[in-house]
Amino acid sequence: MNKAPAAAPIVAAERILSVNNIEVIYDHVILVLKGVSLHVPRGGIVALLGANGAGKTTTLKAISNLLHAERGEVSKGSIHFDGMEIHRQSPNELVRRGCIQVMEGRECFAHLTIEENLLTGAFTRPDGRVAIRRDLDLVYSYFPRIGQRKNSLAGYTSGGEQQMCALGRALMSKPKMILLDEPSMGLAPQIVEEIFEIVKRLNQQEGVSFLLAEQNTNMALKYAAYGYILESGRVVLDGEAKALRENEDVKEFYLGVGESGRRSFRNVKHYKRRKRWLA
Amino acid sequence: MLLYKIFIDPFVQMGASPDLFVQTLWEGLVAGVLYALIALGFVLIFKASGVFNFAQGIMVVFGALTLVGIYEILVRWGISQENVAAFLALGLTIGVMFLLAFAVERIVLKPLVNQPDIILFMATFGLTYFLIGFGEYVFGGSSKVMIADQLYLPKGFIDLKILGGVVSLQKIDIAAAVIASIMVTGLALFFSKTRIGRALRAVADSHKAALSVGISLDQIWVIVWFASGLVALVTGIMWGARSEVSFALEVIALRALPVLILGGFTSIPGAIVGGLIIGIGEKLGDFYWGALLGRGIESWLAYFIALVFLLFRPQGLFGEKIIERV
Amino acid sequence: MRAPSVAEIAAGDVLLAVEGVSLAFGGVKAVSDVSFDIRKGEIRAIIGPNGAGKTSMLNVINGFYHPQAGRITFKGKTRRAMRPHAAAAGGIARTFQNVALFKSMTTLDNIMAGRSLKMHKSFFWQIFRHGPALSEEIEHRKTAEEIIDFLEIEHIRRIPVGKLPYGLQKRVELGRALAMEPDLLLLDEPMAGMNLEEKEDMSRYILSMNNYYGTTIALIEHDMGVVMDLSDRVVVLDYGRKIADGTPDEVKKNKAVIDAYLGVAH
Amino acid sequence: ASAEDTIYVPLFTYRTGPFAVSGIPIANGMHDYLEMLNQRDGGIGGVKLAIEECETGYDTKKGVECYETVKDKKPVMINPYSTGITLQIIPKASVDKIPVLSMAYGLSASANGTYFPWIFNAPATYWDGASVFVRYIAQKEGGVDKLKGKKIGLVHLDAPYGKEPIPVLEALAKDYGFELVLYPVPAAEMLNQSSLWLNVRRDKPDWIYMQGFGAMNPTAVKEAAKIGYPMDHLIGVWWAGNEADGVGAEGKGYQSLSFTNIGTNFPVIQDIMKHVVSKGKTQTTKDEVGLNFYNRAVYNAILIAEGIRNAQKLTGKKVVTGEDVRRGLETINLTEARLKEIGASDFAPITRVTCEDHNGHNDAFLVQWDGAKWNKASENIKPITDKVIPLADAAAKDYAEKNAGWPKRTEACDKSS
Amino acid sequence: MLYREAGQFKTNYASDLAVFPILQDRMGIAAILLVAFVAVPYFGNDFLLQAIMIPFLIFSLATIGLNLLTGYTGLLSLGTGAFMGVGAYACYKLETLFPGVNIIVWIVTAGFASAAVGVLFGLPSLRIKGFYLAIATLAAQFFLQWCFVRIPWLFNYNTSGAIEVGTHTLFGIPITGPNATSTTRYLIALSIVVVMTWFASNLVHGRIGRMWMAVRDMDIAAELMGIRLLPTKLLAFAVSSFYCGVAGAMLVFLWYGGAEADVFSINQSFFILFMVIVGGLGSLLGSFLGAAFIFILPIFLRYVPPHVGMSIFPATVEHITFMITGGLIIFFLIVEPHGLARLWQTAKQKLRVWPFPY
Ligand SMILES: Nc1ncnc2c1ncn2[C@@H]1O[C@H](COP(=O)(O)OP(=O)(O)OP(=O)(O)O)[C@@H](O)[C@H]1O
Ligand SMILES: Nc1ncnc2c1ncn2[C@@H]1O[C@H](COP(=O)(O)OP(=O)(O)OP(=O)(O)O)[C@@H](O)[C@H]1O
Ligand SMILES: [Mg+2]
Ligand SMILES: [Mg+2]
Repeated sequence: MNKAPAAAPIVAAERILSVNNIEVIYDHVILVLKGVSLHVPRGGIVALLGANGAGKTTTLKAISNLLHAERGEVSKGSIHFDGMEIHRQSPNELVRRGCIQVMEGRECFAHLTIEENLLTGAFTRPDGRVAIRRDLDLVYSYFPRIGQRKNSLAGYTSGGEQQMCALGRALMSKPKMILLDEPSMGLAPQIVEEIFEIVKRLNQQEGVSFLLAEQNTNMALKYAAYGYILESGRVVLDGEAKALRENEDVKEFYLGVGESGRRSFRNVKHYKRRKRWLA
Repeated sequence: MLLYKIFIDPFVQMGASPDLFVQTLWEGLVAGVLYALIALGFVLIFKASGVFNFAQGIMVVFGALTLVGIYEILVRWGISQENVAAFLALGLTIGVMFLLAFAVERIVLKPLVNQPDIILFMATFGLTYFLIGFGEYVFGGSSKVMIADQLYLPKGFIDLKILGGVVSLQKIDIAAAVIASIMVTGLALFFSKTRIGRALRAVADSHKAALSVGISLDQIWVIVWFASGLVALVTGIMWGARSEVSFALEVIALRALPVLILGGFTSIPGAIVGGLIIGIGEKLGDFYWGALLGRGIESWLAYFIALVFLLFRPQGLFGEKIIERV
Repeated sequence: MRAPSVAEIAAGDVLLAVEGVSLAFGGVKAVSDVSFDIRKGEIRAIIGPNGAGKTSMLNVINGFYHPQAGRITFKGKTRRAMRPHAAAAGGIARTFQNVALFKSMTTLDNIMAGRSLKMHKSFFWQIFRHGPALSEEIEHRKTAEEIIDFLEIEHIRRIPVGKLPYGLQKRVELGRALAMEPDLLLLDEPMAGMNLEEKEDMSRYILSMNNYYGTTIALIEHDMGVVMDLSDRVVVLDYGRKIADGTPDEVKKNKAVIDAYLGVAH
Repeated sequence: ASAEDTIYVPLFTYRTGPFAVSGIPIANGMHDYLEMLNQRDGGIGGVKLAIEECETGYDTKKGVECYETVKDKKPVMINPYSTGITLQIIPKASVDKIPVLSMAYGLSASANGTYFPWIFNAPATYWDGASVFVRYIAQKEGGVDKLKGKKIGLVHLDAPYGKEPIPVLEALAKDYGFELVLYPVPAAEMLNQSSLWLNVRRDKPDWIYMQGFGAMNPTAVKEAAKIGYPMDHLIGVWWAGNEADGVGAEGKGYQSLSFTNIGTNFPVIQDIMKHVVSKGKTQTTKDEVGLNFYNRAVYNAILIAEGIRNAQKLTGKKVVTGEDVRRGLETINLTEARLKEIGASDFAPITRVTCEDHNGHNDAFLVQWDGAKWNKASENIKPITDKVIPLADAAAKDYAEKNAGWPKRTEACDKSS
Repeated sequence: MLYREAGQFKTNYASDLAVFPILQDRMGIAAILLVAFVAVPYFGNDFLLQAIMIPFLIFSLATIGLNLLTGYTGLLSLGTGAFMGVGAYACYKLETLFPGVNIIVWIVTAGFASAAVGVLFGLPSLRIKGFYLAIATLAAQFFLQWCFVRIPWLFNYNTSGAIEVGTHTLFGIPITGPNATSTTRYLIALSIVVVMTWFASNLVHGRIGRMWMAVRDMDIAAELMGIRLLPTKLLAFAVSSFYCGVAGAMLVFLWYGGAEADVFSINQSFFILFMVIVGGLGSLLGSFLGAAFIFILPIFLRYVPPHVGMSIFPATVEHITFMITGGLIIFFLIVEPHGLARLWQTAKQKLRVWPFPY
């Protein structure tokens, strides 16, 4: 089941990112990804879905090469970005090439102000102050809330503000591709909507590609063109977003719509256990 | 009686011989500057990586020994112009310090990215051990005389006949103060005005996040270790000129601890202000109150001074705020 | 939208009431003049846009922040500010927005740590770990195991929680709070970063707690589905001010709430 | 040669660490003299010496470790070369029956052979040294009575080594009516003495005795120069007279005690040059030979050799043990004639050790730094033995009493040769 | 699958709460104790006992002490040396003031003096955190060391300024002083260390240990859960200093047989800290491994070359020893930053899945 998706009509040349059958081990003994393959077309938005602990974050970190910092390593398989094998590239080289990750859990620099945080995002940019200034204002226009708090230390801002800060920081590097790890976490509903709109806008206007790890399946499948579902370190299902939305299992377990419309959280039954694709 | 000795007598003495008082102040100032130099080396590295660099002391020794060692070799090779040899040696030593920074980054720091501070602290201890062994192996254990004259460092003193006595200022101390101020200003500007400075603070905050935004830890670390290597070299020259160049210099690294903590681990100006407070505080304390307690109190006075300040500002005078949030 | 009457507080219906609480950090007004109450046995939601002051409100309630103005009445006792230890001893437990577990301890130890307040055997017995200390340990271990069973986290009992995926960490955190057997449980975005199924599980735990143990719950959450389904009453904050208070249906229709927070009517 | 027919002489040395500056010439001097005996005479009494260095780094912990390592190899004596290590070893060696030779360092009280049959600290104790200093300044001031009312400073390392001379100076201060002012230098503050010297500048002591070591000395001398203290009124103990300390030009006029002479112009030194240094059987460089500490270490090695030689004579055995050598050391009698025989006349002090007196309380003299090297600057001066010896005996008794169960001397006395 | 838990089910909480729930571990411990109590004293020579085992045990105890504070409670201390010194000097004073009482009693009692001093210098820990807290312990370090030199009462006005240990006996056998054999001293040290390790293990596996670790991992959360920070931290200071104090007393009375203030210098503090880090923060096993690594490795390196017939100058051996020790420390940190104890666990994990790689 875990072979590369045959159905996807993506020609290799159009792929900005392709991950081929990678395995990831933490601490030399814990095998977390057991052969994951996925592809992101240039200018596409791809969603990576899956339960807690399925390995979404790990996949993204494997791509952006941040695993090394957590004592994890890619032990098998290969990763290509923009036509280059990037397995041995340092994270900063990758950012320079245009692939940046927004990490889960708001990894802001607590002792830097919001504005300084945003500026660190522009670290690899060769273009001058003016362009950076312009993008800074752009970020503030996306997220007015952090515009108001731009001179406070990031460590003192609220959870949602930090999330916006992390996202804005990535935008500041003018990437070709963004690996977004749970962007909607902890954000108020209308901001979530806004974030996805921003994703769409960047994608359409600037041609930025996205790989999106999300729990908010609803949103993710609305904006993405293609989706992968990960379970226990394996891709168990993938397909066009539309097709996934129609899939009965996805409907039942990820979208919360059964035959009888939306379920209420009040009436969740204890016996309901998820059917596992891989048992 | 005791109260008199504590609260009155010292001030009477200060008034009675103002020249001694001024001299003590001056000594405190000089000591402060010298402490600040050592602390500066720590601050640079701490600022850039959150690493408390235990090896700073040995780097001071290593820098000074390398300088004198290379100088001796050059002279032996027949470079007769002493000053030329000295400055050539200085240049080569700077090169060695760069190599050291580079090697440390590659071999020690890079594999330890994103590890807890205390682990990196331990690694610098390993480095210390290695450098001690290596340094002694290469340079031997004998002491050397700092080539201060050859580097045009001033000698002798200026006697100021003021306040009914003599205040004597060593020229080398004046030079130390000047050089230290230039270095501190330069480094402070470099790290606050360039984008490297911001990146540095980012790295100190979180290695992982810094990596994720594309800050090159390799580059940053080589830069700061090189910078602190240079600071170590200057420190070595200054302290070496005051006594001798030997492994005994290593103990002075400890002098920097209270300064560092008082100033705040991450602040370049903090190092200098902390240095001055500690320097002046402990010289005055030891000079006017030391006899009461049976002398030798300088060894702990500095820590108590720093402790008192810290009780009011737990992050040091200029340290970064300790953020507590849930 | 009315403040609790003195009679209600006295009657003990109201477990906790905050009155006119204001909290500012330098120029930032995190909370300004907010009053609301939490009745015994209810699920009370606190919602609002990012940075509205919800977390700060919880911090005030359990004494981590001390408000500049206002007072807090908990279990009939009125104070200017709570103290963390007193709040915990009085029966307030909480979970945190950015998971604040004891990362290097195992799930079991985290939950056992939640019972620290309830364990009293002295240092002397502790060093022998026999007799009273051991029987106390065993007794509390039973409770901890019950919580573990309840939250269905048996399989991660002995794993250091720092290594767990985010969703499970949140669950362990809930377990740790439960271990304190609180009268009032403060939950700060317990379902952030969870998928639907996990949210459903979480909802189930919260409801059972509320139903079977009668635990009063204050809940911050951005998922409106969850909030509207679970809560009895909702208080809405915006820029530190209370802009609405009432049943989910009332709040949902409130114009100010729609403008400030919901965007579109749900 | 098999182990059977060698005599094992371990040398505790410190060629590493912060005090290596002093340790290196000492290690070389001891090694070279013994090696010279091996080369020239085939050892002592026809038995080769197995010389082995154990590196202590001047660290007590490593010193104790060295002791345990060499103990099993039947050493004929131990030269700890650190007061800290000596203090550790004194009780152990007395039980293990291994003599300890702490030449002019260590515990001053251990000069008493009745209480410390296994410990030797010839030719003079720190107490002797301090009293020589007092006698010298009395001469300079024009008589003992002139000391009355004078102020005398003691700049010392704040460690047992540095504190050794305090009791005797205190006693003398009481007797002669001078005031003693102490200036302790904590080990961590060796390089940082400016406030101490400001105190000196205020107190204006007439003379200063310095019980310093290593990097403490050059720093002190430079600071003294800075405050304009008359350099010839600053006098160091014999371990404060190392050329390599780098006292430099500022230190011109500074004086230090000594009991061995400087230079290469002695038959023993010439022999060492010929048989050892020029053959490259050493780590010593040529210009190191003849320096103050080197020569002193050669003297130390002479005592070792004499001890062994006497033991051979007393027992008639060739391969002697530690117990024999203890007897040998107790009968050391380096007379003028004997010194001449071994090529050390005018090089080393006349030394006599007896059963009761393991030290000799010998004379010392002053050497003065001329900015580049040391020169002899006084005649031999006697320690004030009538004060020092009773003090030492009392201290020895005190030591034995405080250490409940301290073994009584059971070893018989030999007649001094 | 050499090392396995499978099949070892626990049917009651008491056995599940045991420190070593797994049979293989229990057998291992029994074997180690057997070797330590029987084989080592029987086969070991003086060098092994005196220069390696006794100091190793003493440093292990001090390392456990510091580990309780730094590893379990997360409070960095650079004053271990001084706290050991307090124990040593307290024991010395007690022994000379009340010579009638058995010395072992005083060795243990000396810990209380150290604990009191520890609490005193632990007070600033409420306000000062992290590396900054080091200042309080550094103040302790330098101040106490100064006291050991400057207060003659502490060393009974000995002219040498050092303290010396006389002979004390237990059942007529000398256990301190030069007449005590290294075997007796070793056995006494071993017994004290075993008992105190057992106590420490009980503490860290129970309520108190959990409170310490909670404070270490997330002090705010701990406080909001009702754990009082100051008493918890002070208790850690007290217990930690107690252990260090006993270790200090043992160091003087069972190993050195005398000491000067310099023994308790800042270097000693760093030394112990490094044992804690290399062994593994928050691990009792790690305390032993760390002590062994930092203390025994250099000795081992120093004595290996001569024994394999290499003749190098001792000074050169020393230099190389330094370089190799430094290199190995860095190497092990890179292999496993969480210390030798974690390395051991990973190894066990590998054994568990053996012969598969994971
Ligand atoms: N540093 C680590 N060391 C050991 N195991 C780890 C580490 N990080 C993650 N894991 C394990 O890897 C698995 C996958 O984790 P990952 O964080 O990738 O999941 P996820 O899909 O992102 O989950 P979530 O939705 O909760 O964020 C989990 O079982 C986790 O326990
Ligand atoms: N300790 C503090 N120092 C300074 N400002 C603070 C502090 N705590 C909170 N704030 C500020 O107060 C405001 C309210 O923060 P709070 O965390 O309560 O928001 P929130 O409602 O929980 O938001 P979110 O939904 O994003 O978590 C924010 O603007 C935040 O930056
Ligand atoms: Mg994730
Ligand atoms: Mg919040």
